[in-house]
Amino acid sequence: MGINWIYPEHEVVRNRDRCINCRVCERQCANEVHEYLSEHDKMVCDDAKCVNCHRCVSLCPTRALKIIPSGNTYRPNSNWTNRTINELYRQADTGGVLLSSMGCPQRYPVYFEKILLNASQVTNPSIDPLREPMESKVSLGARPRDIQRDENGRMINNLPPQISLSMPVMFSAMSYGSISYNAHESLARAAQELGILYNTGEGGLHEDFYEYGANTIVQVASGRFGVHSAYLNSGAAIEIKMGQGAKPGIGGHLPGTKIVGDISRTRMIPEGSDAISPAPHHDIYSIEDLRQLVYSLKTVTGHKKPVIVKIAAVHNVTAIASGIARSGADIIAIDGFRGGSGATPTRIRDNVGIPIELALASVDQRLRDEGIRDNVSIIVGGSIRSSADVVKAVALGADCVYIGTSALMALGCHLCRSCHAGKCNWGIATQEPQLTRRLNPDIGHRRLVNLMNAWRHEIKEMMGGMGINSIESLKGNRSMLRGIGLNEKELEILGIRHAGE
Amino acid sequence: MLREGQVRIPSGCAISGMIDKSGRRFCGEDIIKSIAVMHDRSNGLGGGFAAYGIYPQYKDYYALHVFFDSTAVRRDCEAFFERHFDIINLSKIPTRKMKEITDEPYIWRYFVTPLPSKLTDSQLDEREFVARCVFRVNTQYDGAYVFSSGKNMGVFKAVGFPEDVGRFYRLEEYEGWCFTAHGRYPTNTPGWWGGAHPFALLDYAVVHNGEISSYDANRRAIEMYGYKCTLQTDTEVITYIVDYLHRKKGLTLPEISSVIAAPFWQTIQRMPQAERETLEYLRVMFAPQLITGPFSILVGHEGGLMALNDRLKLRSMVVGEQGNMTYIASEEAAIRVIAPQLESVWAPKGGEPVIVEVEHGN
Amino acid sequence: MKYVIIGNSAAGIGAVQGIRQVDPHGDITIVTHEPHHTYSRPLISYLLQGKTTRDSMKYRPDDFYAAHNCALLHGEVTQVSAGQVTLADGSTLAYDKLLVGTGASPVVPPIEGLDSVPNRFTFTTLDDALALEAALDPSKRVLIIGAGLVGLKCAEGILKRVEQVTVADLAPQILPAILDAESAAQVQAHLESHGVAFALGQPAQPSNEYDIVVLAVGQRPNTALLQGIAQIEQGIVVNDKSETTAANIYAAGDCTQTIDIASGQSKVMALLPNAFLQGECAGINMAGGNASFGKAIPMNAVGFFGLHIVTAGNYTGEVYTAPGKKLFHSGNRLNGFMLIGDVDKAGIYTSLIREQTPLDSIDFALICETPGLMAFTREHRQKTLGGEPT
Amino acid sequence: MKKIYVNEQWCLGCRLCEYYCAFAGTGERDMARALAGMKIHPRMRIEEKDGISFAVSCRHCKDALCVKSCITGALTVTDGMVAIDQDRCVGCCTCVLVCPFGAVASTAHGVMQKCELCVQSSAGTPACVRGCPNGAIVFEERGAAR
Repeated sequence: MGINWIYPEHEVVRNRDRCINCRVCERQCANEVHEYLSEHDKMVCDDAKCVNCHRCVSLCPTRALKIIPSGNTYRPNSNWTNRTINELYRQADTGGVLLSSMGCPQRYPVYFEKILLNASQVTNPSIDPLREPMESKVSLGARPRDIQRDENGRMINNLPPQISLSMPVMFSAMSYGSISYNAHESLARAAQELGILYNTGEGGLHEDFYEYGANTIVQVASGRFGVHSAYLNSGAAIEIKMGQGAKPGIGGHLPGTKIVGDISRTRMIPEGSDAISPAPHHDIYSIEDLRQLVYSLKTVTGHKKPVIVKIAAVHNVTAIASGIARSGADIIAIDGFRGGSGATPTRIRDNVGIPIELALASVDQRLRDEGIRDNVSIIVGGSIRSSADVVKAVALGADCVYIGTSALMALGCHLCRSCHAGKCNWGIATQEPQLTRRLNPDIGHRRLVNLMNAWRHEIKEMMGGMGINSIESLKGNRSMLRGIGLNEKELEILGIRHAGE
Repeated sequence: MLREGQVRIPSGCAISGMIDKSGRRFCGEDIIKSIAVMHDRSNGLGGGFAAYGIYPQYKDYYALHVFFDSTAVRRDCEAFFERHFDIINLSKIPTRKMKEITDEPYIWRYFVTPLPSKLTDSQLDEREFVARCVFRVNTQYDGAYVFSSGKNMGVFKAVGFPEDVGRFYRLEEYEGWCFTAHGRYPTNTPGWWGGAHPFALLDYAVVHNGEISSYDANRRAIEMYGYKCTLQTDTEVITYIVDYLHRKKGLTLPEISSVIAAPFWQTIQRMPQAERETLEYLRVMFAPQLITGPFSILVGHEGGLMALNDRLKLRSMVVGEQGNMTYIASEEAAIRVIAPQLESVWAPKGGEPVIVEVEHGN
Repeated sequence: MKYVIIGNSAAGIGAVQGIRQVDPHGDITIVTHEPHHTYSRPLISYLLQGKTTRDSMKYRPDDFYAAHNCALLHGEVTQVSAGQVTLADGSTLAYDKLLVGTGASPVVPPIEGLDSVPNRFTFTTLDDALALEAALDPSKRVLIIGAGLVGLKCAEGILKRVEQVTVADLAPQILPAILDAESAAQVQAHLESHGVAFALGQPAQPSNEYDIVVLAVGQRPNTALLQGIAQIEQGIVVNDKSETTAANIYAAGDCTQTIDIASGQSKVMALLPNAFLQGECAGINMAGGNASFGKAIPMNAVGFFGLHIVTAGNYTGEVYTAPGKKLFHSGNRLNGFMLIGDVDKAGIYTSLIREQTPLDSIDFALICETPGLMAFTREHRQKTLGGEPT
Repeated sequence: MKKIYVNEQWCLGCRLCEYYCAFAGTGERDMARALAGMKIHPRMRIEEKDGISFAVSCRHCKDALCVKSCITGALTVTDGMVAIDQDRCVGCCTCVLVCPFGAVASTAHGVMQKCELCVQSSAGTPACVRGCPNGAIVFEERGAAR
């Protein structure tokens, strides 16, 4: 066996008093952590295989299982942490780039947690959403500068194509391939029921889901997988993916083992071939090239669909956003560095990009300063974890948010961050039929609908508390925000005052 | 303490307004009486009036009412006016010495018209030119503040109770076809004359009772269109929104009320198609101009007077009619005190505008 | 409508339930010569064994007759004629529709030496069982003549209550009607291990070694009432609607013979489930409904001292053999099976026979190994497990 | 009437239904205490082979052969549900012989048992349905009422 360089991170603890040897854990673990020894009538586990996805913990009918940090440690060192050391050993072993999944788990500031909301007291009344109308409806798209009237003085609807949403939340891009058919179906059905949109991601659109077109954003990424005229025309909007918060500057990579059957057909690439999206779009090396693609896509779709340009939040995001706002795009989506991914190089995930809160605040202000905020709507993503995050994002200036990780968590994701291994025990980030069937879209879509309904209720409660009864009066309403524990520079970028001021 | 413009100051208030739609001019005595009834709705930290039709002899000139903190700034400011306007007349605004009104600044009035060469060079229309000049003074001349800039109208305001402010400015000596008044109950201001209401830009003068919760959304949106919210008050931002929608975007007053106190989506869904489509369009097109939170406002302008409540009607507002006269006030008592006999009295619903157009030429 | 039902056992009860599904109001009279609430005849051995009680062995609850609005008349029908039956006391009962559910009676053949045993019983009715029970005593030695179901169940029922039980039969094996020799030997060994003695392959020899003899050599359908009125072979011949050849007269249960779909032959299949089903079918048709009892097959479920035996169909064709299991099939159909010991899910085999399921439509190799729905197609399961069952 | 239906597509073969079913009959509050060290005899049973699995329990047939065949009258249909009175059952296995689904089976103590939709439970929904993690077993109205 040689040298065992890395001790397991987690330990599966089985309470023998509670275990009834039902073997559910054994049957449910695709990583084969659990095993029943019939000759001893007892369950055993191999901690080294455990990814801490909690499938066994969640399904154990007697709560006989828990997973804890193994506690094994190198000699404590604030510089060389256990994680750093283990990663180094792993690379010395394999010579490879470290791969991870989901969003950045490192200890960077979470600005949403340093922003507090306002509420009405005395001088104006808070509004009870259970008794008064409370509007969460949002329209995304560009607004023209001027109204036009016909010869009778009636206003002409000169609005460019819009996306109408029941609430300012959408499901962000997650490709068919990186997640399962059932996960896609759950998202599509939930979006339809909720009156919001989901996003195909860069893997094309399975023919079964064309029926959800009115609730679908079809994505065009650098690999152009699954992109054709019918696809572009099938959705309610088109998104050009320039970047992703979890991996700014690089493209996607779906291993050939996941390119099977319908996925290969949907992506229009041969079975078993790796789906590698180039880092840049090779027809977009500058902003004017982007403008051409925007207009190409508008032409293909008869100027009936808004075009979204999605970028990762990087250092000069304001200037990039300004360019996009003048490119003919209708909507800018900005993905913060905590955004998720089905597979991303660890170093990039953990070191590239900036927090979405800062990117949003500066982009919103920059576009206003330039007088072009009406040219585009702004969608932000990159770890929107609760309705409070939504409210804060909207008050900072977002028109809408994207949720990816939160949506997957509603479907069962436990953030084990091993999507790239393809053995998702929750049936989400896998294509193995035995695993994908674990996600029943009847349940999945219901849980998504529940989550969004809960958030909508909470958003309305918070709005009502502020005396606001329509989401547009919250948008960019930064006086409703106060910082806590932030320095002057941070407050300046966020455009908010400190609590107590 | 921070004053208006340095911090956002909410306030409760009293408002009153009256208009003769025939254009007949009447003196300012009644509006003082009316607002005095609602003494308890103010706290002595601000009162003011807007009066329309008071300068018939100068009706083609912009009447600039200006506060100066010092003679020095007045001289600088006048130099600015000289560079941009032809000043037809200038004078101190007549006031009456009163123990209730103290710390008054220098209060001057200028009747002006833009210098044709400057106006042509600016490539702006005349009103925009005037508005920009007002912004420049108010943002760049510390200690100078233009608080009234319309034609044939004027704003008179001060720190004090409104009835005292009316006497101070000798309002009873003016005659106009429309007056509005405001008594202020700010919750955290030391009292600054410029911060009193009405707030006016060109001929738009707004008095407002309420505290809008959409303030910063409205402010940040309107600032993108060249406005500078120097006071951080609701009335200021509402005035700019009205100016923007009416003067710059060409919306009618009913359309404006459908923007700033938009019907709820659920109400719109039940409407006939044509009406529904118009309202849907307005809500999307002018979403940032929706005002939420309590307000009752009176918008005076050269064409008449509009009264509007927020869509939930979170502030009181009563309308009375008698002959050609329409009276609007926070309380019915403030109407009855000057017009005990009324043909009709009602409280408009939230979001339902009351629009009185004046017949000019009478 | 007037209905008369002769017999108060499974066939008669089935007929009442059948009639009431169609006709809630017609007059129903059940005539029985037994002075008991309806009870289950197969339970008499369990009664002696103490596994049930007089009360628990009632085939239907106490309120059955009231709930089904029918009259129970204790008496013996002596004559059936068109439109009426005559009772032993000379009274008559008019009927529009008549069901004959007279059952079967034990055969009592002449056997040498029988007279030497002081207590002689048959073992069919509750009265038989009560009479036998009265004679039981731990000192008694019992000879049971007949190693069929009745004889062996009787043996099990009384074994613990007497000194010794010997079962005799001319045949060389037990349960010759339902088991082959190999399986029979297995069951016999099990019975012997519990203390039952056997004297097989020879004429029974009753003698004064025995205190009690129980005659269980077979049954004969009670057909006398319809003699000369309807067609009778071994039993009363009925069609799949339970109609006899006589107008308005139906018959069901042990007194009849009908088509066994497993073999295609008309035969007496004297077993309680068939009696009920046939009676119910008759009842529905008597009341003007339309029912068919076309899926009759011989089948048996029986257990001795915890060893279960279930069999069905007939034993022709190729044989699949596994420990405790024999499946007989030919022509793409399952003909019959016998299971000893593990009888779990046996009904899946039974349904293959009853439904005449083509074996190439299922995974026959799998189902031989394990009876289960797994051997069927997903579509079939979709219907059975996800749809409305019939 | 609400019945248990099986969506084979979503069955994971985890067998939680079997354990929740077995637990439901015990009257214990804690499954660990109720089932530790025991061989379970669930009324709902999983069939599993080559990645296919599904749960089987009584279908509550309209024309229930088991009820009609029962020699004791222990099996009855009440409000569309096939119930068994274990006090009357003598364990003859006739119901096993006729049930086309294999849904009736022996208990440890000789008499028969079958799914009775947990009607005794106050939960309103059968234990297997509540215990199924993937909606493979549902309790609902389906098809035309018969």
